[in-house]
Formats: sequence, structure tokens, C-alpha cells
Amino acid sequence: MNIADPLLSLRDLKSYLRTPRGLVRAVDGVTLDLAAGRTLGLVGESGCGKSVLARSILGLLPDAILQKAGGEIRFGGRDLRRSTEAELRKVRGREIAMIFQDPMTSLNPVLKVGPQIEQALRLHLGLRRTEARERAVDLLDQVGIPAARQRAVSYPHELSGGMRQRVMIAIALACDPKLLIADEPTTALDVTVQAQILDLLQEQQARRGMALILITHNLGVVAGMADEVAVMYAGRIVEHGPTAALLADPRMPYTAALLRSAPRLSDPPHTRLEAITGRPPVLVDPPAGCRFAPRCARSREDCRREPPEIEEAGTGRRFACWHPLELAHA
Amino acid sequence: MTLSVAERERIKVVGPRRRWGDLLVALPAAWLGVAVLAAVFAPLLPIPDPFRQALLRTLQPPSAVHLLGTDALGRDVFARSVLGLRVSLVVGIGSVVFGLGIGGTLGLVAGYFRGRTDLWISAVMTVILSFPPLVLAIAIMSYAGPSLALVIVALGILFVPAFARIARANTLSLAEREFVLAARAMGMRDLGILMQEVLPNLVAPLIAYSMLMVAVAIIGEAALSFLGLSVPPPQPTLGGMIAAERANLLEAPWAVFGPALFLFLTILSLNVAGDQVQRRLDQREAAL
Amino acid sequence: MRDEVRPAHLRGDRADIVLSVHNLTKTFGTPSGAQVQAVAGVSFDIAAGETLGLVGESGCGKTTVGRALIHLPPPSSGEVVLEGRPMSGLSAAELRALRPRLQMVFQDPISSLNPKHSIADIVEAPLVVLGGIDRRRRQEQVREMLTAVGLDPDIVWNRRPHELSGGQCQRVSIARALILRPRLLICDEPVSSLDVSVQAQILNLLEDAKQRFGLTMLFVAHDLAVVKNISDRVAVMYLGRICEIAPSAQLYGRAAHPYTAALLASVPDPAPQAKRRIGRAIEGEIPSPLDPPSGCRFRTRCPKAAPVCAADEPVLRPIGPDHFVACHFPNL
Amino acid sequence: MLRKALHQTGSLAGILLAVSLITFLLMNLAPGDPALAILGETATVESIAALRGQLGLDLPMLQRYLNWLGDVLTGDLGQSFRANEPVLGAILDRFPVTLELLIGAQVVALGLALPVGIYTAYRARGPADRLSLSVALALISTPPFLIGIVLIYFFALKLGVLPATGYVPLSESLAGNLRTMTLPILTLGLFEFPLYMRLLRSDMIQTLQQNFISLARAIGLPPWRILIGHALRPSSFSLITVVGINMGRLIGGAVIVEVLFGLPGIGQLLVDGIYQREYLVVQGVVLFVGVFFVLINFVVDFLYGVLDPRVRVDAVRR
Repeated sequence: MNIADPLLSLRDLKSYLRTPRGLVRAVDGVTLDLAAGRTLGLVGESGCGKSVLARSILGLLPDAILQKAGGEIRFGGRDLRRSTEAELRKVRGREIAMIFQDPMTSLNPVLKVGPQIEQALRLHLGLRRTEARERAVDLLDQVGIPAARQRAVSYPHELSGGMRQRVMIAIALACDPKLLIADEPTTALDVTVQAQILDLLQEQQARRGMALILITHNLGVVAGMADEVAVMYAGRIVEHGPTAALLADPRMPYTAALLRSAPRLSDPPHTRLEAITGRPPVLVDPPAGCRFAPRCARSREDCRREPPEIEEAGTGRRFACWHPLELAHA
Repeated sequence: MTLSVAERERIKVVGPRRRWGDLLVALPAAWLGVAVLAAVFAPLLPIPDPFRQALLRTLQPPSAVHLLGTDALGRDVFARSVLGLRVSLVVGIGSVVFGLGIGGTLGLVAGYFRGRTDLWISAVMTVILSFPPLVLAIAIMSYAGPSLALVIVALGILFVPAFARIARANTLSLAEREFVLAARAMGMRDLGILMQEVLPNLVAPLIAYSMLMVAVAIIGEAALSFLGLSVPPPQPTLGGMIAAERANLLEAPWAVFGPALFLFLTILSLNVAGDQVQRRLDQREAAL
Repeated sequence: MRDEVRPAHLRGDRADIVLSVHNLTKTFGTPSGAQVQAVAGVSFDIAAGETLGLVGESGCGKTTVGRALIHLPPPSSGEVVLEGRPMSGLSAAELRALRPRLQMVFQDPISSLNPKHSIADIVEAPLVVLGGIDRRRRQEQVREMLTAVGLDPDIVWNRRPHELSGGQCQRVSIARALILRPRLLICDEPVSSLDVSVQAQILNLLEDAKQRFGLTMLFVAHDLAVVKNISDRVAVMYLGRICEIAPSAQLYGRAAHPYTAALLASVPDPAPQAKRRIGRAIEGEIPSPLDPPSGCRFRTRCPKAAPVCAADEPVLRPIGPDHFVACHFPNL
Repeated sequence: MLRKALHQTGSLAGILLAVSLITFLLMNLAPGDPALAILGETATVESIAALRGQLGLDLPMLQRYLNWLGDVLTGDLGQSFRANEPVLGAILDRFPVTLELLIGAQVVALGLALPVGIYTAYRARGPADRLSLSVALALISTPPFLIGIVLIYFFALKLGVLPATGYVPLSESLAGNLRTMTLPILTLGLFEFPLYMRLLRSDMIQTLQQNFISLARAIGLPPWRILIGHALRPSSFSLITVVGINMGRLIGGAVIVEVLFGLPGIGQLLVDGIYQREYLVVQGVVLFVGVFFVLINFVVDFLYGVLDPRVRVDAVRR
């Protein structure tokens, strides 16, 4: 991992949210570096804070909800946490773009798709209406939408889910961002369409040389896409490393359990799954020590007392565990 | 494809602080409690006789004897307002119960059985809704003559479509829920499903809505009595008192604003309490 | 069932067939007046103790098949034979009498439980509807069944569904379905709205319940890995039709239909060595069921499509033991 | 599209027929003899019989309805006895006053509700939001005649800047007309404003939580462009429907306001008709108002389709 000059670097990032149930520590001390052009897979179950982390980077959490925002978000020589709303607006869509999970609700239902792409172009690149229109058609073409010129005057509800997700990608790519954050971009799609969208993301990333943060709950998706993987649990990153090494040799028991609990195509039928008992903690009142300890087969007394810090463990790997699994394939 | 369960449990923005919210329920509830008690026990209250005229003591300003002064015929405004409030509450609650009973049942049936039943019920509702509500009430009252029961029915008819709509919409979405399908899959009959599975889920939204509708009904009664189309004299009504005394607005504002205050506080209390109940229901709904 | 029209893949000769479905179709009217065939002539059977997986992408008709089996709503045409008794033409009362024999677990664990009822009431309800059991016996059975699905009766007894997690709600759903001791359990996407770690718990529970209660199962899902894990045989659906049906190991090992192969190639696998190759995805999206392609319904996206595919609709034919495929050019 | 238009026209005709039937039945099923009611207690038996014949009261109900409907369709709503003029003429004479009141009130209500609704949704739970919600709640809790009386008390009686009653036609003097119409329009506008504002605010708040708003923010659009360009239109659908439906509530309010301010509109005509037992006038006004209201909602339905592309496309597909 090239830590010398990262594109994005998070230092002890904290986002606490105000909710009816109390203060939720959705992101609670995340430190992470991402180099230009690399792909990071951010993996975790629902409620682990991965989407809040993504929205925090762009400052998209409403003030009404975000109770406490701590840490640093270094990007292009600035700290986005300390930037004004006006400064952030110049970064959003221009340098960091984002794709959301649900293509059905993420496009404005009353606007045609062409104009929805044009607005980013006109806002950030100052293009005139006719230029922007041409560029929008070109972008629709690039993301694999057939008959792009006709589709540009369609409304979102006239397109299929896969097509809408392509439109979202076109909007995100419009200003050639340096970083693309894709929050569960294929979760709502059928598996054959998911494969198409992943192909498209990979192809566009390679062509534009942008960095990609791919947020997903599906370890299979990151296996094929990411250079490195960060596993999140209960608001923290518990393990981080190069994809192949991490998947082959998870050190943190949660990573290992996550890998074993999902059924695989390569296993024979009726293979007994190793389920993780219990459920993730409520982040209003997280456990004192390691947050995975109550569900962990390897936990001992010290795990429940003191939270482990995430530490370097050689060859670009980091994990947070007092009693890590041994390296099996080393 | 549906969103995951956890996705739906997505964090919601919080409402106003709890203490403030409690106060917003307590104060209106207190006023409504006092108003209902006063209306019920009006004859027993230590207040002047609301019907006694005193032509030498007309348009007296508020005093220890006459808390809200006297009107153009020298009658005690406070005592008459209490009696007027009695009419407002009886009509308000009565017409909403009428609308809730008929509209709620029709909506439930239409939403559950759909098809032709729904079509016919909806058609009838559309026709009722084709008249401006107050004009329909005025028309009914003008042809049939004023009486308490008739005011209740005339206003109650106006609420039938509203309750039918709410009951129907809720039933439609409930009937889509898989627990209704599960009940049918275990062999439960339609009546059982309606009473045991659907109805319990309708109670809360209909109750919250009812409180708001009582407020609307009281406004409707006030408008009718302002036009002289509600309960006939000598029974005082708040709207009638205001209409009669507005000629003396400058000299004796208390004779107008006294009953107006009763009217306003009662409607406001119903609206505030209804909003709070509604909000809590929504929050509970969101937490599900 | 008449022999001359029985499709080859129906095992009419076996005595232990619990459910047999023959030429099931379900047509829906759209608001615009057009007719959509959500299920267009589907046949399959399930033997005692067997789990049949029904897999396909959204809109393929798999959920409609499940619902048509419990007759909610009933199929437009076709025969459903449960334990030797045809279900078509039954009166409402006869159908109600049959319901305890087949039960269903639904996709959305929260929506499938009435928010106003306690967990105990929810699980007890089928026994109340069935009638003839006194209250104490019913409660005993509820207690037993809650324990069997891994819930502590003393803790959950008076709770409401919203006080439970999604996984726990799904356990309650399973308990409710099993308390009548059905012969056949239909599971409609029972784990698709759950997180992976919880998903594994529910899948394991279903396997255990199947052994303990001697269930026969129809498992409807879109996740190929999940279906493979739990099924003995798997049927793949596309646009309202079955395109391939075979024992799990056979189907996943030697997918004969190009669509099955494409589905399998699209599944992202977390095997460490598998760096995904670009270009394995098949093109296009599922056509509208309002206007399905002529001939083979998959031909518009099929890499092997030839003129014959547009002209003739392929029927399911055997290509190996218990392995049937509806394709003119199967991968052999 | 044509099919939908035909279907809608068909149901419109059906509704109008039902409206006419109910209007007719209201008068004819009411207890008491309309002839007696019209002529009063002092009428002779002969004059009552003569009037019954003239009104066609001795014919069977269906026959009478069809006769009446035929008259209505040819524009004959009958004669007003006291004023001795055609009922339709009386209605058409008074209608412009009511129309001015209604349009003015809608303009005031929407003119206030749009900016307040948008701003309070954007700054939900802020001080401005709390203040406007309290004001709205107070207005909702006030019957329309009471709003009017409060306005009269301050602006006419205390300050003396505007007249409390009276009407100057627009054709006579614009300034005079505005002076007499300001308080009535304001009364009705304030009666309607809180409904619109609360509806727009809550729909806006919901829209602002939508994913496509997140996307618009993620593109870097400034708040005002998100509010106006992205959030307003999807948030205004129910408002538009309600503006149509509430025309009915507003007409009811107009009756009260006309009586309160002594405006010679059709509300005043209706109430005078009731007081003077002019049943044909009452019937004519109820029918006229019902038809007017149905037509307004018919137009709103079409407007809705223009604004929401999803509905528009459905219509085309059908």
C-alpha cells in the first residue's frame, strides 16, 4: 500500500448521529488511507456504519442528525471536515462523486435523465446548455445505454433498474472525479445485471484512473473488484489488507466468521454453515471492550475489558484483535 | 426487490424534546377535561342563569358576578358560553362518531374486498364529495329545519367519505401485508381476518384522525349556528352568540370574544392533542 | 393425471410424491387491460423429504408459483396435486381443510407478523383456527415450537414483533408455519432480507426443522448459492417458464442451459484466487412479460441463439439422470 | 389518451347527474310541503293547490325529476318569487363577486404558503419553523367568521383603515373594490393558508429525505437549486390536488365571509334564500355550486397529469 501520498486519508473519523433511541456512534474512530487509482472494498453488515462513513466523507449528513463530527478527512491537501459548505460543494460531484444503492429512488422522478446529467456539467465545468446536452448523450453512450440520444429525454420510471444505475454512474462520471464512492451499487439489482454494472464500473475506473470505494455487504463482489478490503463492524474498521491475502487468511475472527457464514457456490449442497450467534450491538451503547467479543468464539476476559486498536501486521495488513487467528497460508 | 430490514430501520430524525411533548398533551387534555365536565354539569355550576334577561344590565363589562360580562339582553355571557360549548361538544363528538361508524365500516369493506364492492362504495363517496361540504350541510339544514339530531347527521354525513378514505387506504395496505396472507394460508375466514388481523391495526390511525375531525366538526357547527342553521334558540350556541353580538363589537367586545375564546381554546386543544397523538403514532410506525 | 400429456421430468412412477404440479399458469390483468402470463405452463414434482429449489431473477414468476400453490391467489389453469389429492375445483371449505398440510414462510419477516399481536398469539393462531384443541394444550404446543425454532418462550411470549430482530421474526414465522405440522413447507425468499450472519442461522434452522419434522420443502429464492446449499434438486426459471431442472450437484456442476450457465458465471464468489474477469456478464435485461419473445424466451440474450430458437419453443427433455433442460443447443 | 379522456368525460357526466339527483331529492324528500313553505302559513287551500300544480308537485317523483332536469339543461332554474327574476340570472349576477373572493383567497393562501412552506421544510425545527407552525395551528383552530371578526375589530373598528361591510363592484372603481374586498379575501386566505403550508412543508420534508436529494447534494448543487429545482415539484402533487378539493371548503367559507362582510355573492344569495324560504333559489345555488366544484376538480385532475410525468405516461399507455 502506498501510504506516502494518499489521495484520501481518514484520521480517527467519528460521526455520531442523533436518533430517537439516543446518540448512535455510527462511525467511531476510523483511520484509513486510499491511494489514487486504487479500489477499496468496504465490507460490513447493515448497520455497521459503512454508509454513514461514505456520507461523512462528502459531508452529506444533515446537521439535524449529525450530533458530533470528529477526526480528519484529508483530500487533495484539505481537511473536508473543516471545510465550509461552499467549499464542500466544489468538491462534491467534481472531485468526489457518489453512487447510491437504490436506483429506483435515487433519480429525480419528475426530471428527464439527460438534464439530470447536464446539471453537474453546467455547475462544475461551466458548460453551456447545448454543450452539456451533447456531453450528457456522450456519457450515456459510454455507460452502455443503447440509443443514448432518445434515452436522454426519458424519465427515470421509463428505464429498468439496471439502466437507471447506469444513468447514476453517468452522473457520477460527468466531471471526471478523482474518487468515486459507490454505496451498494448492485444490491438492488438482479445477479446478471449486477455483473454488467460491476463490469462497467471496473472498465470506467481503468479508463479514467480514478480511485473507487466500493461499499458492499457481499464479500464476493469485493473479491473480484477490490485491490484492498476493509471490514467494518459496529462503527470501526476491524481488519484491512490486500484483497487476496485478507480473504485467504483472515486474522480477525469476525472476518473469518463472515466468510464462513455465507453459502458458496463451490461448496456441495447441505454444507453446514457456520452462523455467527447473536446480532451486532446497538451503537447507542456499544460493548466496552472489543465490540465483537460478545459474539466471538475466541473471546476471553481481556477482550471484554479493553478495545483492541487496529494495528499494522506487516505486508500492508492491519487488524484489531487481541487473539487473532494464525496465518494459515503464509 | 425490497430493501433489507435493517435498511428500513434507518435512522429517523427525532421529534421535539419529550418534556415539551408531554406538556403539549397535558395542557389541551386539561382544558378538554374541564370543558367536558363543565358541559355535563352546567346546570349544577354556581353561575348565573344563562336565560335570565336583564334589560337594565345590558352589555356590562366583565365583573366578579359576570365573568365575561353580559350581552345585549343582559344575559350572562360566561354561563351562555358554557351551554354553547355543550352543544359544540355534543355535535362535534356525535357527528364524528356517526362518520367514523359508517365511513370506517364502508372503508374497511371496500379496502378488503376491493373489486365491485369498492367501486360502488367509492362512487357513493365521490358523489358526497361532489358538494362543497358546508354547502351540503346548509342545504340539508335549510330543507329539514333545525334540530340537534339533524345537525349531527348533516355534519356526520360530511365525515363519512373522509373516514372511509382513511379506513380504505389503511386496509388496502394492510391486506397487502404478508401476515394477512399467512392468516388466509392457515385457513382463517374473511370475517376473522377483518376483525382480528386488520381492525386492530386500524384503531390507532382512526382515533388520531377522529380527534382532528372533532375539531373540524366544532368549526362546522359554529359556522352553521353563525348562520342561524344549528340548534334553534333559546338554546345558546357559540356561533349564534357571536353572530348576535357582533353588532356591538366595538362597545362590548367581551360578548363576542368571550364565546370566541371558548370556541378557540376547545378547537386548539383538540388540534394540538390530535397532532401529538398522530406524531407519536407515526414515530411508532417508523420504529416498526 | 393423464399419462399422454405428462412431461418427462414428472416422476409419476414414484409412490412418494408429495406435491405434483402440472402445467401451472397464472395470468394477471394489468390496469391497461393487457394480460400478463407471470407463470406460463410450469410442471414439477417434489418427493417426500425432498427440497426443491426454485431459482430465478426478479419477474421470472417464482414467487407467483409459490403463491399459486397455496391458492392465494389460485392458478389460472393447471393442476396442483397435494398428497394425491387434486386441489383444483375444491370448495372454499375443502380448501381450508387442506391448508394445514401446506404452509408458507414469507420473505419479509416484519410484514408477515401482525404488529398488534403478541408472539405467543401469532404462533397459536393456526391452532385456534384449526379448532378442537383446548387452550392449555395449545399453549404447550406453542411453547414447544418456540423452543424448537431457537427462541426462549419465557422471553418472547408477550413481546410484539417490533421488539424482535429480523432474524427472530423469521424464526417466529417458521414456528407459526410448523405448528400445524404441515407435510409441505413453501419458503418464499425466507432469508433475502437478512444479513449474512443471520441468514446462516435461518438456513441451518430450516435444515434442522426439515429433519425433525419430516418436511418436504419448496424453497424459492434468487440467491444461487443459498439455493444450492439447501436444495436436493433445483429448477431454474426464466420469464415464467422452467428452463432447467436437475439435482443440485448436477445442475451447479454441469449447467446445460445457457441461462443457468450465465447466472452461475454472474455470481461473485469470494474465493480468494478469483479475480473477476470483465466480460463474463451476459448482455441485456429480462424482456417485458407483457410481450415475451417468440420461441425460446431466453433467445434475445442467449449467445447460442439460432433461427430455430425464434421459431420453436424448446420443451424440457432429459440429458442425463434426472437432468432436464429446455434448450435446442444445451451445453453437454 | 383518447380512451382516458372519454372515460373521464363519462364519469364526469355521471357525477354531474348524481349531483343533480341529490339536489333534487334534498328538496323533495324534505318533510313538509314546499308550496306551503313558499306561500307561508297564511296561504289559502286554493293558492297552495295552484302553486303545487305550477311546481308540478302532483306528478310522480321520477317524472318531476326528469322535467326539472330538462328545464335545468335548457338553463331554466325557475323563478325567484320575491325578487321576481329568473334564478339563473340572479346566480350569474352574483357569481363574479364570489369568484373574485375565491381567486383572491387562493392567491393569498398560496402566496403565503409557498415561501413559508419551502423555508420551514428546509429549516425544519428551527425557530422560524416553530413560529409558523404555531401560527398555522392557531389559524386552523379558528372558524372563518372569527378570523373575519378579529380582522374587522382591528382594521375596521380600531384602526378604521378599511370598511367593515359593503361592496363596490370592480366595474365601478378598482380602488373601491380593493378596499371592500381586502378584508374578506384576507379572511378566507388566512383560513386556507395553514392547510397549504403544513401540507407543502411535510411533503417537502419527506422529499428532502429522498435518495435523489442526496444525489443532488452529492453533485454539489447549492441548497436553493435543490429546493426549487429538485424538491418543489415532486412535493407539490398533493398540494395541487388539495387546492382543487379545498375549493369546496373555500366555497363554504365564502358563504360565511359574504354574510359577515355583506358581500352580494352567491353565498349571500343562498342564505337569503333560506331565510326567505325561496326554495328554488336554494336549489339553484346548491346545484350551481356543486357543478362548479365538480368541474374545478376535473380540471385539477388534468393539471396533475401534466405535472407528474409518471401519471402522464400511464395515460399515454392506456
